Amino acid sequence: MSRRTADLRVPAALLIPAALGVAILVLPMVGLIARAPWGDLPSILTSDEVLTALRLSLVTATVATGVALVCGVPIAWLLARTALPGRSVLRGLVTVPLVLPPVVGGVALLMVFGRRGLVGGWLYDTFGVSLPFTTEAVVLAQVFVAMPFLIVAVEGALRTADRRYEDVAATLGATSWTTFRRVTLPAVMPGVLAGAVLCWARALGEFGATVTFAGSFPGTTRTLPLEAYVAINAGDSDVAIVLSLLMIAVSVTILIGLRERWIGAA
Amino acid sequence: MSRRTADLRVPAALLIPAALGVAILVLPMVGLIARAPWGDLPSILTSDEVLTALRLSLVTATVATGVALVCGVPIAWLLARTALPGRSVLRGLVTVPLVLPPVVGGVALLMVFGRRGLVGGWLYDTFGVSLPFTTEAVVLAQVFVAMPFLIVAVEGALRTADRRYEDVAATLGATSWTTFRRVTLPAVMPGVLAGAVLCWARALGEFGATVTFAGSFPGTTRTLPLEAYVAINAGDSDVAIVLSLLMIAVSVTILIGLRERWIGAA
Amino acid sequence: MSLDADLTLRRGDLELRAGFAVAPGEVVALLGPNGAGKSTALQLLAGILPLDAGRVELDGVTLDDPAAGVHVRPRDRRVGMVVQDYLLFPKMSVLENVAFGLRSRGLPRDRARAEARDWLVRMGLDGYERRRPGELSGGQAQRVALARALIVEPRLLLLDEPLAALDAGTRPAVRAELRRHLGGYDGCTLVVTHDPLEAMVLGDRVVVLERGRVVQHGEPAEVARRPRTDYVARLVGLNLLTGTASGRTAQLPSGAVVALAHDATGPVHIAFPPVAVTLSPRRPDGSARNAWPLVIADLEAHGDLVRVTADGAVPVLADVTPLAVADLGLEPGGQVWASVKASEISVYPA
Amino acid sequence: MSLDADLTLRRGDLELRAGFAVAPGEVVALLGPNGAGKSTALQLLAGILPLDAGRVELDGVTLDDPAAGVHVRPRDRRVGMVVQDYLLFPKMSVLENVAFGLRSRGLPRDRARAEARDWLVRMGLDGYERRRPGELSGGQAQRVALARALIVEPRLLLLDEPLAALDAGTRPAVRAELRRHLGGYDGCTLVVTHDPLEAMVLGDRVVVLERGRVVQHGEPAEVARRPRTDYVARLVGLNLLTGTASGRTAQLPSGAVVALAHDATGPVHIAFPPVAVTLSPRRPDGSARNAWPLVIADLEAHGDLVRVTADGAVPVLADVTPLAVADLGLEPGGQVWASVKASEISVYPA
Amino acid sequence: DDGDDAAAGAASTTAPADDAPSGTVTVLAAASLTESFETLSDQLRATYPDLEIVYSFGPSSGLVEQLLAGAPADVLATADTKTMDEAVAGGVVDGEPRIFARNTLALAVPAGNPGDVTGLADLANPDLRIAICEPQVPCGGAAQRLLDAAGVTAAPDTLTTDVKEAASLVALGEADAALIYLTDAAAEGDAVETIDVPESEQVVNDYPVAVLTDAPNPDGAWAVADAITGEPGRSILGEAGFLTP
Ligand SMILES: Nc1ncnc2c1ncn2[C@@H]1O[C@H](COP(=O)(O)OP(=O)(O)OP(=O)(O)O)[C@@H](O)[C@H]1O
Ligand SMILES: Nc1ncnc2c1ncn2[C@@H]1O[C@H](COP(=O)(O)OP(=O)(O)OP(=O)(O)O)[C@@H](O)[C@H]1O
Ligand SMILES: [Mg+2]
Ligand SMILES: [Mg+2]
Repeated sequence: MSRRTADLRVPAALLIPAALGVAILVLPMVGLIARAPWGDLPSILTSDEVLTALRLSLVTATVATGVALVCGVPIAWLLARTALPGRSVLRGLVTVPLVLPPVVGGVALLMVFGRRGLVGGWLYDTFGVSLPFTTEAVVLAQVFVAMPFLIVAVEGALRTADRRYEDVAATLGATSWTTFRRVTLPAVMPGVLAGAVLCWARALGEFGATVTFAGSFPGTTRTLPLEAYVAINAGDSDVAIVLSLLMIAVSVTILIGLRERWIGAA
Repeated sequence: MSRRTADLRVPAALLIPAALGVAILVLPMVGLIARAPWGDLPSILTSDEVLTALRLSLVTATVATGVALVCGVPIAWLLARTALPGRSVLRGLVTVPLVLPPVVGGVALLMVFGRRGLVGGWLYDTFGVSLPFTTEAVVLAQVFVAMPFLIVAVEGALRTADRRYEDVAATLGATSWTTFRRVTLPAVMPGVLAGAVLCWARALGEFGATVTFAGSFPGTTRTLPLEAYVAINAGDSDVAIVLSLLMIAVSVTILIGLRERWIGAA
Repeated sequence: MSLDADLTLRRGDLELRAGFAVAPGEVVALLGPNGAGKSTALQLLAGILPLDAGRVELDGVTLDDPAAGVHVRPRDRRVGMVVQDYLLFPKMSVLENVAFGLRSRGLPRDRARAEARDWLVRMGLDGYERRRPGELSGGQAQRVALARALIVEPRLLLLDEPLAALDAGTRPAVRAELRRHLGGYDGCTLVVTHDPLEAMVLGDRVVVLERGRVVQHGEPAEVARRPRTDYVARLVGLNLLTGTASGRTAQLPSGAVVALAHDATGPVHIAFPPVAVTLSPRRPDGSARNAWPLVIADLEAHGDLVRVTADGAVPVLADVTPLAVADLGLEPGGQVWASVKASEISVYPA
Repeated sequence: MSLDADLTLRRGDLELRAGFAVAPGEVVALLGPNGAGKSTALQLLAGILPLDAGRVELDGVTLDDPAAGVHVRPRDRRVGMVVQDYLLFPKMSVLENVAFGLRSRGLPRDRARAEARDWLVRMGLDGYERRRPGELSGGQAQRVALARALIVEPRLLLLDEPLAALDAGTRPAVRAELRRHLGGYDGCTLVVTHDPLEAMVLGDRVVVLERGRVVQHGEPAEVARRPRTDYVARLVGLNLLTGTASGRTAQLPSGAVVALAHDATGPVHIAFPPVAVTLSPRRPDGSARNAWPLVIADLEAHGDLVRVTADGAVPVLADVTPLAVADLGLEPGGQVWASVKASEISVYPA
Repeated sequence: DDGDDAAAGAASTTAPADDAPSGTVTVLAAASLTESFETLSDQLRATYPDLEIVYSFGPSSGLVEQLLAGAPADVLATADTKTMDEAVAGGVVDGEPRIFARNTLALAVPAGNPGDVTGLADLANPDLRIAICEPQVPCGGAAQRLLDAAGVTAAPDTLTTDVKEAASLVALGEADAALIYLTDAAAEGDAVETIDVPESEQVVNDYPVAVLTDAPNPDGAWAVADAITGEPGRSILGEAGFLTP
C-alpha cells in the first residue's frame, strides 16, 4: 500500500532498548566531534595527501562493492536455493573473513596472492604480475573482508522471500537465470541493498588486511583509514580524528542520499 | 512447501562469479592452513593463556551479540516501521561504526566512556565506576563495532516482510508490542539470525577498538585477536596463525551447528 | 451498536465517496464490480487506511474524522476482518492463528486455545489445529481466516468474500454457520460478495457500490426486483433498460419504443427476466406488443437452458431451451426477433 | 496433444492416488471438496512438486516417471498455470507480468508487450498496463493472472479456480472469453472449480476428486444426472441415497425402504431433486409410495424457494415455496413427512 | 644462570626485604616489548613473590590515549620519546621518564637474500621491492635519518605504518629489503637475514619508562620501573637485541 496510517505510539519495550542502543552508537561520535580540532580542520582537509587518500578510498570501496555484488549475490543464491552438497560447510567458510583478525587476513592473502604465494607465485612466474602493493591489492583485500557481509545479508533476504513466485516463473518457461534476474532479484532488492551498504562501509573502513597485503603507499594503496592510522601512530590523534570525521561525513552523506533514493523508488 | 523439486542445474552466469568469489574467500584460509605449524599445535592450543583468551572471546562476543539483539532489533524496527522524524539521519548515524577505523572507534569510546569522558566521568564521580580496561569495556567495544551489522540486516528483512500481516494483527486487537513479538519477529527471523551471525562474528574478530578502549589484560580484556597481536609482536607469527585457525574453527563449527538447527527448524 | 460511515478517499484512479449506515445486529451485503472500491472501503473502516475526508462512527464513538484529527487505531476499534487473501500468520499453527485475537485481548493461553478449538470444530476443521497455514488448501485457509475474525466477537465485522474459496459441499454449511452466528450477533456486519445468492441469504440489506459510489441500496428482494444499474441487473439475472415513459410507452435512448402494461411518466427503469423473452425467426404476430429485431452475439449453456445474448436497438438476454436453439437454428451472427409481453415488464422511476 | 497422468503422492494427511487422461483440445473440470488434493494435483502436473510414484505423459513425452528417474523441469514443460492466490510478480507492472512468459521464451520486448496489451484488453483491463499488482483489486489481479498463463499458449493449461474472485458482471464475460479461447485451443486443459455451472460451461468432461481419489468422472450432464457421492449430489443439487435393490424396492442401510419405478438389483444409487419432495404434516395418502417421517434440521431462503434440510432414516433436502413454509409452520426441530413419487426417482448401479 | 643471579642482586639493592612491594602492578607497554617484558616478569616473580605484574601491550600512542582517558595503570613504557612526551604533557607521569633501552635499525632481507642486497645503496633500486616505515612513525623517522646519513634516496614500494608489517613482508619474501629494528629482525628468526650497515650506530631510537601519577600501587610501580631500567631489565633487553643506554 502506498500510504497507510502510521502508528506513532511506540511500545516502551522497544523504545527503551532502542534508545540505549542509539546512545552506544552515537555518543562516541559526539565525543569525536567534541574533541576535533576545529581550527585546523580546513588545512588538514584540503591537504593533498588527504584528498588523494579520500579519492582512493572511495574508488576502491566502490569497486570492491561492485566485485562483491557480482560474486557475492550468486554465492548467496547458491547457498539459499540449491541443494549443493557441502553447502553448510561452504556457508561456514564464507563467514571466515568475518572472524579473522584483519592483520592475519592480510598475512593469509599474502601467503596466497603474494609473490611467493600459492596463486601469486604462479602469476608472477608466468606473467610477471605481482599483486601486493598495487591498488588492485587494496580492492582484493577489501573484497575479502567485506564480501561476507553482503553474502550473509543477501542469503537472509533470499530465505525470507516467497519461493512460489519462482515456481510460477518456471511454469512460464523462464530459465533459472531469467527467474533469478527478473523475479528473485527484484524481490530481495532491499536485502541486497542492505548488504551492499554493509559491504561498502566495511570496505571503506578496512585497515588491517589492506595495510598488510597491499601496503601503504600514497596515491596507490594508502586509503583514509591507513592515513588515520599513520597519524595515530605518529601521535597525531587530532589528525586521525579529523580524518575519521571526514570518512563518517562522506559515508553518511552517500548512504543517506542513496537510501532515500532506493527507498523512494522501492 | 516442505519438499520441492530441486533444480540442480545452475546457470553459468551465476556459477562463474560465485566460484571466483568462493576462491577469493577460501584460498587465503588454505594458505593459513598450509603454513600452520602443525607440530606445535597441541602445545599452543592447550596453553593457559590461549584457553583463557578463547573463553573470554566466546563469552564477550556472545554477550555483545545478546546486547546487540536487545538494542539493535528495536532500532531496526524503528527505522523500518515508524515515521520517526530524522529517521534517515539516524539510519546514517547507525552505520557510522562500520566506516570508523576501529582504533579511532576505541579512541572515541574512551572520550565518552573513559574516566574523564562525557559519560564515564559522571559515572566515575557518582558511582565510582570506571568502564575502560574491564571485561564490560570489551563487550561495549564489541557492541559498538558489531551492532550496526545486525541493525542493517534486520532492517533489510523488515522491509522485505509483508506489512499486511501486521494490519491484520492490529484489527485483531494486538498491541504493537504483541504484533511485533508474535507476527513481525517470526516473519523476519531469518534476517535476524543472519544479522546475529554477522554481529557475533564481527565481535569475535574485533581488535582495534578493544585494544584501545579496553586494553589488553590477560583474563579480563585480552581476547583471542589481541592474543594473536601479542604473539605477532613477540615475533611468534606461528602462534598468531594457530590462534586465527582456532578462531576460525570455533566460529565455523558454531555457525554451522546453529544454522543447521535454525534452518532445520524454520 | 450501529455504524455510520461517510468515506472519501482518492487512491490511484479510484475516487471513493460512499456513505452508508449499518444498524445494530444488521448484516449489510456490499456488492459491486471488480475495482469498485469494496475492499478499500473495508480497509478504511478497519482503520488500516486513513480517510481523506468524511467520518466513521461506531456505536456513537467517532473512529475517524480527519477534519477533527480523530483516528482510532485499528487495534482499539474492535473490528474483525477477513481479507480476500486470508493473510494467515505463516509461522503460527492454525490453532494459534485462531486464538491470536483472544490472546491479544489478554485471555489466558489455555482458555483462548480451548475456544479456538471450538471454532475450528464449527468450521469443520477438526484435527487441523497443528497445521501451518502453508499446509492448508485454499478453502481450509479461508475457513481458518473466518474463525480467526469471528472469535473475538468484534463490534464491527468486515468480511471480504469470506466464502469465495469454499467448495460446494462446505459452502452451505459454513454459510449456515455464519448466518447462525450473525443471527445471534448484535454488532454490525458488512459482507463483500459476488454471489447474489449469498447476498440474499446473509444480507438484511444490500448496498451496491460502483466506481466508488453507492448506486443502489435496500432490501435484497427489492434490489433484486428493481435493479437500477446494468451491473445489478446482470447480477440478479434481469434485463434492464432505461428510457423516458409517457403513458403506456417508453422511449429508449436508441429510439426504440417499449410498450408498458401500466401508465408511467418521466425517466424510468424497465426490467424483465430472460425467460420472459421469446425468440422467433420472423416478426411475431401474437399478443406480445414488444418485438425487436436483433443479432445474436453469444450462446452459452446454462443449466437446463441456453442463454442467448442478442444485440440491437434493445439489447436483451434470453433464456431458451436447447430444443428451441436447434429449431430456430440460432448461432452467433444470426438474425432473430425477440418479443416480451408488456405484462412481464416491470417499470419503476429511474 | 494429450495428457495421461497417474499421480501418487503423500503429503501430510493427503494420500493422492489419482489417474486421469485429458484428450487433445479437451477441457476437464476438476471438482472436489476443500482439501481433496486438486491444487496438489495441478502442482504435480506443473512439475513444481515431485511425484512419489506414478507417471505423467504429455503428448507422448514422459514428463515424470520417478521409477525411471525422469523429471522434466517446470520451465521445459510448457504448462500454463493460474494459482489460487495469483502470485503476480509484485515488482513488475501488470503489462510486464503478462509479457513475462513471452519474454522468457525469447520474444523481443516490443512484440511481447504488444501481445500482452491485446490480452489485457480481452480481459477488460485496458488502461491497467502500468499498475503494480499491489494496486489491483482481487478480481483484477485474477484476470491478470489468467492472461499471464494464457498468453504463452501452453500445451497443458492448469487453472486453479480461475474465476473465483470475479464479480458477477465480469464473470460471464471472462468465462466466455476463456471458453472461446479454449475452444480454439488444441492443448489439454484442467480447470479446478467449485462452481457447478462453471464446470458445466467450461468442461467437456468432469473429474471429481475426493480425499485424493477420483470418485467419479464423465460428461458433465451424466455426472449431474447420476451423482455417485454425497459431494457430487450436493454440488448438482440432488438428493442421493445408496442402497441394495431387488425388484421394485431398494433397502437403505438404515433399514428404510424406497419404492422404485423400474426393476433393479444389487447395490444402487438413488437420486431425486429437492423440488420433487413434497412435505406434509401427516402421512400422505396420495399416490406417492415413498413417505418418510423426518425432523427438520434447517431452513434457508434460496432464490424464490426455501431449502429444507430434514433428518431421519432417509435424510432429504426439499425445496418448497415460502407459502408452504408458512402453511405447514415449518421450523427447525419440527416433525414432517416427506414424500417422493417413484417416477421422480432415478436409479443406477452403485 | 647469569640472568638469575643478576636479577637477585639487583633486587637486593633496590628493594629492602622488610618492605618488599606487593600487590598488582599494571604496566602499559609498547607492543615491541612483549617478549622481553614477559621474561622480565617471570624473573621478578622469584624476587618479589607477592608482586603480580599485569601487562597491557599495545601501540604506544594508544597506551597514552588510554592513560589520558584515566586508565588505572602504574607504569608506562613506550617505544619512543614523542609519545612519552605527550603523556608528560598530559600530566599523568610522575617524575622524569627514564630511557631504558635503545633500538637500532637493521637492513633486513629474506632468507637467501633473493634481491642480492649488499648495502643501503640498494634501497634506491626501483627494481627491488622495498619496505620502509612511514616517516611520521618512530621507525620511519629513524629510517629517514639513517638514509640521510648514508646519502641514499630510497625508492620504497610501501611505507608501513608499523615496523612489524615491514618485518613480516620480508619474512614472507614479499619485500626484497626493509629497514626494520634489529629486535624485530631477531624476532623473525631464520626467515630474515640482516646486512651490516655501518651508519646504523648513528641512529638510535629511545624507549622511555615512567611511573604514573595516579598509580594505584606506587611502591610496586617504582620497583618494576627500577627493574626495567636496571637489572634484570638490561640483560634481558640486551639479549633481545636492544642496546642499553
Ligand atoms: N495501492 C493502490 N494504488 C492505486 N490504486 C489502487 C490501490 N489499491 C487499489 N487500487 C485501485 O482501487 C480500485 C478499488 O480497489 P478495491 O480492492 O477496493 O476493489 P474491490 O471492490 O474490492 O474489487 P474486487 O471485487 O476485485 O476485490 C481498483 O481499481 C484498484 O485498482
Ligand atoms: N505442505 C503441506 N504439508 C502437509 N499437508 C498439506 C500441504 N499442502 C497441502 N496439504 C494438505 O493436502 C490436502 C490437499 O490440499 P490441496 O491444496 O491440494 O486441496 P484442494 O483440493 O486444492 O482444496 P481447495 O478447494 O480448498 O483449494 C489438504 O488437506 C491440505 O491440508
Ligand atoms: Mg476486493
Ligand atoms: Mg486448492
